[in-house]
Amino acid sequence: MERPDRLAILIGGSAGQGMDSLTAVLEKHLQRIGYWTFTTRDYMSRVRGGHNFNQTLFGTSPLHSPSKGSDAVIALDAATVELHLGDLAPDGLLLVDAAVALPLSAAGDARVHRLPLKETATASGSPKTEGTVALGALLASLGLPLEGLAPILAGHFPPEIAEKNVSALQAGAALAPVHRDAPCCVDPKGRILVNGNEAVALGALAAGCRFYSAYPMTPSTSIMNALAGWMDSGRILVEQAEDEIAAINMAVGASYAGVRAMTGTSGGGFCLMVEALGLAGMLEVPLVVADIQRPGPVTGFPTRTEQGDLRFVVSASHGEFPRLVVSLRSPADAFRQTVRAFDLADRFRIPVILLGDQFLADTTVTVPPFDVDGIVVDRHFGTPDETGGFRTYALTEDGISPRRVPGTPGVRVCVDSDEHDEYGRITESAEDRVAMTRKRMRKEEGLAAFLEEPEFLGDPDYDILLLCWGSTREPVVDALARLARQKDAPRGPDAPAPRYAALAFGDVWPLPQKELLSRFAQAKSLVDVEQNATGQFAALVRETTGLVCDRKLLKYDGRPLSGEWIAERLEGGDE
Amino acid sequence: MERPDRLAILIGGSAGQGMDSLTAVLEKHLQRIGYWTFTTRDYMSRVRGGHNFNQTLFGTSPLHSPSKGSDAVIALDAATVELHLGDLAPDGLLLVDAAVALPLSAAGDARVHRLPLKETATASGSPKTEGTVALGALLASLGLPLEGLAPILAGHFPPEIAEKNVSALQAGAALAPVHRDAPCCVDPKGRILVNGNEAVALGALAAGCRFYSAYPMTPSTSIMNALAGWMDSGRILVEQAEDEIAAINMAVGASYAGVRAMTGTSGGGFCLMVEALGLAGMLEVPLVVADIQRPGPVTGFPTRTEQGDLRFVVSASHGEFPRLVVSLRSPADAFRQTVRAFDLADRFRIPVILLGDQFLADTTVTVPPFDVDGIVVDRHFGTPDETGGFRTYALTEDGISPRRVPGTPGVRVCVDSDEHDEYGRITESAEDRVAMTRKRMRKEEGLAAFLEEPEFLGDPDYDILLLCWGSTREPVVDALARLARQKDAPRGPDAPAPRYAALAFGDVWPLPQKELLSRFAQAKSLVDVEQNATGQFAALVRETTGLVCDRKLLKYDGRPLSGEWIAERLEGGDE
Amino acid sequence: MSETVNGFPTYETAWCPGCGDFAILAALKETLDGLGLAPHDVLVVGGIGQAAKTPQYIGANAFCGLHGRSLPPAVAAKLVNPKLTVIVDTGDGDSYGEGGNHFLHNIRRNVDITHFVHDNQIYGLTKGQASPTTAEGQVTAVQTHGSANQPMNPLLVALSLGCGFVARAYCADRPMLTRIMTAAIRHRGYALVDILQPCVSFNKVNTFPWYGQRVYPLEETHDATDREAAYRRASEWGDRIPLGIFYDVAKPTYPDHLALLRDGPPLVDVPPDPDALRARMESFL
Amino acid sequence: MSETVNGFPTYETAWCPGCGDFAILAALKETLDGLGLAPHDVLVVGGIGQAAKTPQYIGANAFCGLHGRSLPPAVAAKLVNPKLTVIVDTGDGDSYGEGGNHFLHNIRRNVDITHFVHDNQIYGLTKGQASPTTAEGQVTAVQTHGSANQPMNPLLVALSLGCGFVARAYCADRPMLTRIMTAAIRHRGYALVDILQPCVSFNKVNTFPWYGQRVYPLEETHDATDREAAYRRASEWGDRIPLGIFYDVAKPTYPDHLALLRDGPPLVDVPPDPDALRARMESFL
Ligand SMILES: Cc1ncc(C[n+]2csc(CCOP(=O)(O)OP(=O)(O)O)c2C)c(N)n1
Ligand SMILES: Cc1ncc(C[n+]2csc(CCOP(=O)(O)OP(=O)(O)O)c2C)c(N)n1
Ligand code: SF4
Ligand code: SF4
Ligand SMILES: [Mg+2]
Ligand SMILES: [Mg+2]
Repeated sequence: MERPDRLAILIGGSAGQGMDSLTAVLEKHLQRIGYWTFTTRDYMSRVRGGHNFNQTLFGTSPLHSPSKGSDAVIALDAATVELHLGDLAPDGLLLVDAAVALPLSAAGDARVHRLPLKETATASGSPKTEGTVALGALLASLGLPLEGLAPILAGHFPPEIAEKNVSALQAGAALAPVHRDAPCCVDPKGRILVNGNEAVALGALAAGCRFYSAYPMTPSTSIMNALAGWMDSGRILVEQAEDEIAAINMAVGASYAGVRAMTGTSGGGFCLMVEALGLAGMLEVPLVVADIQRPGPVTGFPTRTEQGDLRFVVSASHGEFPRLVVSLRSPADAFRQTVRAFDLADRFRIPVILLGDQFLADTTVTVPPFDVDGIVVDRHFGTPDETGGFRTYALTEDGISPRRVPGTPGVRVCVDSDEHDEYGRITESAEDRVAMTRKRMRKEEGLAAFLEEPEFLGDPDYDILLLCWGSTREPVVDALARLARQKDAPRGPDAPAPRYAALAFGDVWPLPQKELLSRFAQAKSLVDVEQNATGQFAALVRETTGLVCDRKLLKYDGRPLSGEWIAERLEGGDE
Repeated sequence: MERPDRLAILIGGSAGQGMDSLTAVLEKHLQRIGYWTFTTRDYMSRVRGGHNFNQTLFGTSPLHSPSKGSDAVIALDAATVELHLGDLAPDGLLLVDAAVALPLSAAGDARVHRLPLKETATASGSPKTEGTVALGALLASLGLPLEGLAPILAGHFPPEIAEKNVSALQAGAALAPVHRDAPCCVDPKGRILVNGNEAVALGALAAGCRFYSAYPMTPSTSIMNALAGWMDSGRILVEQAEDEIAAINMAVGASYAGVRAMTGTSGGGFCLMVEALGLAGMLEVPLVVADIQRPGPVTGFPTRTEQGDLRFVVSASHGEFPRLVVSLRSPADAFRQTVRAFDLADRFRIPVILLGDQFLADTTVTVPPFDVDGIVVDRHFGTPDETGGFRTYALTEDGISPRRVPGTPGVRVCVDSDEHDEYGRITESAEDRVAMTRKRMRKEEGLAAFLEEPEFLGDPDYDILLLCWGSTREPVVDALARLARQKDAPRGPDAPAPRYAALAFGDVWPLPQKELLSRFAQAKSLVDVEQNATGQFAALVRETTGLVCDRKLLKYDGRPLSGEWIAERLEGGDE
Repeated sequence: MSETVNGFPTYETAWCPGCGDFAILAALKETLDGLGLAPHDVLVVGGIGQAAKTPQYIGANAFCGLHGRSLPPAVAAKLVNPKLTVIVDTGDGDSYGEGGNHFLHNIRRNVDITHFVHDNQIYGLTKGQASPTTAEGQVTAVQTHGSANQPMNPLLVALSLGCGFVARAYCADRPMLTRIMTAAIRHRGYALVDILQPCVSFNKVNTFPWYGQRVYPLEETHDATDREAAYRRASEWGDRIPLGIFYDVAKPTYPDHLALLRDGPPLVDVPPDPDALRARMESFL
Repeated sequence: MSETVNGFPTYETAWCPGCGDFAILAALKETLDGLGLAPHDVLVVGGIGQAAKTPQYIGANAFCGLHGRSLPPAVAAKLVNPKLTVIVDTGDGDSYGEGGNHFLHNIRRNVDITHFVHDNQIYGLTKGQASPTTAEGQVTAVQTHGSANQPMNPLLVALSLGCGFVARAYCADRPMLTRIMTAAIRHRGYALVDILQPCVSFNKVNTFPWYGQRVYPLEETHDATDREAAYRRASEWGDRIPLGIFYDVAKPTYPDHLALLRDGPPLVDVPPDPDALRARMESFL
């Protein structure tokens, strides 16, 4: 039998059973021995109990999307058997402790292997290593090496416990109930294992961000956690604010005072930041804000995924000012876009919003290391004219006034949220108002030259063009690959296989239109794919280009999109 | 000489000089003796000093829009002479105290009358009655009666001061420098004098609103002031909250607890309310929120006017839920729409946003009294089904779940901002999520039947169709009248006079499309008229209907639109 | 899962085994039962957090709004529907962090509601960041160098604002907790009970043994009408942590200032009044 | 209108003639001159309100942000650019009303900034509604039945949160005001000066004569290191209102807790460090 390209391992149980460590160990090992991996996390908004699961895909080429089915399951409780046996591959295996009472559905299923996990764990020194025993059994069943796991375990646990886990692993391997082939290994060198929020944090560091203020909010908190761990080594002050209002106003203050500054939150916190987003717009203080979306309205599903904030963030705050909204498509994209966000915020003295989501935030993937050598940190301070540092809002042709750092001798940096004149002084003059509004809005013209067109994906001979944005790009890549394979499958003569392509947008506001308008010409049909209930991106497309999507594939149950789901609906019609 | 249809009186000075009382007395008098009046207020964001002015138009038919020029000016300081003499009619008159040093431009101008105002005032008992002396002189110059003024003055001042003002008035009349004709009087009976915010307050009262919580913010504060004055007589609790977040969360709590509740603010405060707007959407608690717009971003022009919040409020808050956004077109409309807002909020269990602006808020006009007899207050509590009061979110066909009041025996009203099941209990199920999202969004279908199409104004044989919304309706009415008159003016044979009509939108979100699409068919050209810099309404029109405005008339200097301004630009091309 | 309204039933909670929240929930139910309140007469309000899920686990009316915003809707509900016994039951982050401004100003407002704070000195639901009461120097995933802020003593803040009822309880002392809860609900006006509650998952400093070694009841002789004494005793925090009712003095409440609320029927019962409206309209003639 | 940076010049203000704000502005300029600070070394931060316009009238760096949000940007600016002398100068509504939560938590943070509050016990710019310090029962256009809330005593709140410098001044006593301002700026850490300031347009209760009859300086013997004494004396409010520095004790400030700020160069001077970045990236290998 040929070796598979990829396999999917699901680890399920209730919160507090150590699944996250187990998954982290597994994926790190798979990455290090040379696989591409892709791990999604499905967890509830609670600390203990409930049902959580992680799915790790690994294979010989880059992976983009979760899979509905799994090839192997480690079930740490009966609920996992009940919920995930149905999606286990016909030749799959499920490992569960012999003491767990199986649901009826599992009776007589040859794929279910009841092993003395807890007993073996206890014998290895601690009943808490049950999962590690199962991991040993699984890796052995797949013919994967155990070497290299000891240092990984040592990185996750205190020495004594790590040791017990190493024993548990060995003991587990001895229990391996079957043998299955794993994908071939590829060159193990040089790839990193990272999730979307870590990529944002790395991007902030790369851009020389020196101040990050935030208030904890799932699923954005891991950006703050990552940066907090790098305070000294990265020279970045991470401050937990008393609320999101303080968080963003602090970031504005720090930026005004001369450093690159950022804040991050999720939709509910973003709501509280809206006024100060306008403040950055009016004061023309550069600012980067990450909104890591989760399903709303309000509290919604705190630990799940959605792309429901798009329309809100593109027009958030009263009045009018230029802003850039960039959606993040993958960890690599998240890194690059974060660096770019700081550059453009400085260059145009505008707020830049990064739109991520829980799917991107929590999904860890292996990727080539981010390119850090090409990064140039230019603060774009410009050259103040002969009036020295007083004309904070000098009326320039491109609308960008040279910025100065307070504390500089001979300089006064006066900023005011009231309408102001070139010196930052309060004005009530109609002429000043018109001049300042035009100056601010003029920056959009310059910004247009820096917009990035969407990424074109798929078959250049497409008939059907998908539109997607942000993290939906990854499942769409997977869907296109599936559809391309299905294209060659036999069909009736009346149904020539349609060919698919996609535009994956990173910049969503202002919306870059060139590529869209030119690619549209060839499309027989335009299909919107997004994770919300109303098709928010399709509305922006219509507003700015007049193009109407013929069909919308919308998912809003809080669970991530997959290539399978998209492909099925495209081929099979609506639900 | 024929009597004029209308005259414009401007009273100018610095803050604290009593112009507002003077204007209030003047317009009340004009209203009571039978004129239609229209008074705009131009004031700075300060308590004393600066330059403020009020313009009162009065005439024999309803008035809709300020006028650039004035027929009479009372100048309480030199700045008023300097700034407003240029726009005085050729046969106009300007009254100023003899002691004021006139600017050069006024030298030898026969329209300028230097009177011993202060001297006469002092002789009448108080130098502070200077403005009243001028008023007496002006009224006498226009041949208008002084009878009826005494009770009006008595309503504005304590008895002793009122008396001095009455003397001042008489003494002023004796100074009348000229004689001009005023418009003919019409039937004085039965009209009220009201501004937009008072109309909103009256509407809230008419709807049986029992709770209004707000934080002071210009230009919304006068709603709170009006309601606070009616606490006992109107049985409405008016509470000044510690901030806007508290204000809206209090209103949500009061509504949940069973009464009609409302909050009001301007853009900056609205920013802080965004999260709880989503709360009302998610909890399905009826709520009315007034956003009385002023120029942004952020503090902007605190006392001036703009329509810059439209795009923001239609998509404010993360995630998706139905809402209704109604813009207010005139005081009469504001009254009716406020009553309607409470009804629809209750009927659909949704938040309704009323969009006003400073122009509407502060402009007082005479109008027929609002019709209060037809108002039916129906709380739409519905009939809970056999599960009693437990299924707060029963999944019904129209998405509307019967609502109950907490405190009712046998009832439990459980609401939660997390995604919830029919009982209001937290859920993490994908099925519940989809069902609840669809239930909420389904309410939009029912709401569609209650949307009001825009008002059609102007020539049914139009070639050019204007689109406007909110308070811009009034200047557009005026512009259409002007354009209709100009149509008959002689032109070259190559330039047949275009005919104009307009659609004035009240409901702006969801956008009613029927009338727009049918009226569009006849239009040779579509012109957007709004008070912002980017044409926000035009963008919504394109998003929802695909229609593109051929031209946009945008004003964003903080000053109100006028019929003159619109007509000039339509006839004369762009600035 | 039960849907009866008798006996304030609970359906499955989302809390960690061993968490102090369970004891507070149990005490609250005992208190409500003890006061003879029917479930429909009670409204329990929470924000968002682990503690803030409590209203979900009581058979009464429940309002779980926004993180930090439990007080405003609670107070408004009480003002318009005064027959309800309104209890805010939520976390320390919710009450003193995100909700700090409402805490300040609702003490000043003095509406007759009761505020129970599950003070675990940590943000539980978001996995263990410092809350306003977290000890200086305590290390967390965000405060990697130890919390740099001085912890807030909520009792002192409440006293400094003239709060009429200020108490501290400990979840593991159920009888005292129930007694204090009962007194707090009975107090006419805003009443604060800060309840020490170990978070077994994220707060490894303020554990059951940590509290157990420190807490002790205020002496019977403590004069709960002496504000200075209250302030002095509430300042004690360290090796010895006093529990009990530090201050309990009746003061005029918000509705006492307004004839509308003081003398009229509850606003929720007031029907529309077209005559009053007509009178208002006429004032514009 | 002058654009020189010498002598902290003023251009025309938007205040009412006779307003107490003028004296505070003058005292602030005198203080800054007296401290020998160059205008570019000073950052004056305000929110929105009448008092909050003060930064506009000083020749130094000025940041007028949002209503209620003066403290967060001020504190952040100081943390990243510590050479700046950072002064928050704004109103009572701004500081204690809309901004109440930042007031609470920035006392806890204890960053080395100075907070001058123009306490006119009213919302001036919005034409006279009750502020958090408005007297109970005072009638305004909104509080038509008299303010129903107990006024906040900001000094007590600050003391209850462990504030290191707490003072009250009166704008009409210029020498004392200047002396207190100077001490407050010199204090290392967050310092609060609540400045009594008559609003001649909207507060007809707390007028110049009203204050004049009541204020008196704290005795020389007052021990500003005794927190209990500070609390007791700061509670006095009525016929007699003491002025002066109630409490002044140095404590560790926020940067003292973090090596990054304590030992390193100011963050505003730190250049990008590609090697550190590479090291972080490698930790993901
Ligand atoms: C506006 C907003 N910001 C942040 C959050 C995320 N959040 C949820 S609960 C919580 C803290 C909870 O701490 P606490 O109130 O002490 O409750 P505990 O979980 O400790 O019982 C936070 C920060 C949110 N839901 N909404
Ligand atoms: C978010 C927001 N809410 C409300 C306002 C309106 N507002 C401006 S100043 C002010 C109150 C000012 O009072 P205070 O801070 O005491 O200053 P004062 O004018 O008395 O000096 C208010 C409510 C605003 N600008 N922004
Ligand atoms: S996280 Fe802490 S507070 Fe929350 S339930 Fe678990 S132990 Fe209790
Ligand atoms: S309104 Fe009051 S505080 Fe403001 S400038 Fe006038 S007197 Fe001063
Ligand atoms: Mg907590
Ligand atoms: Mg004030």
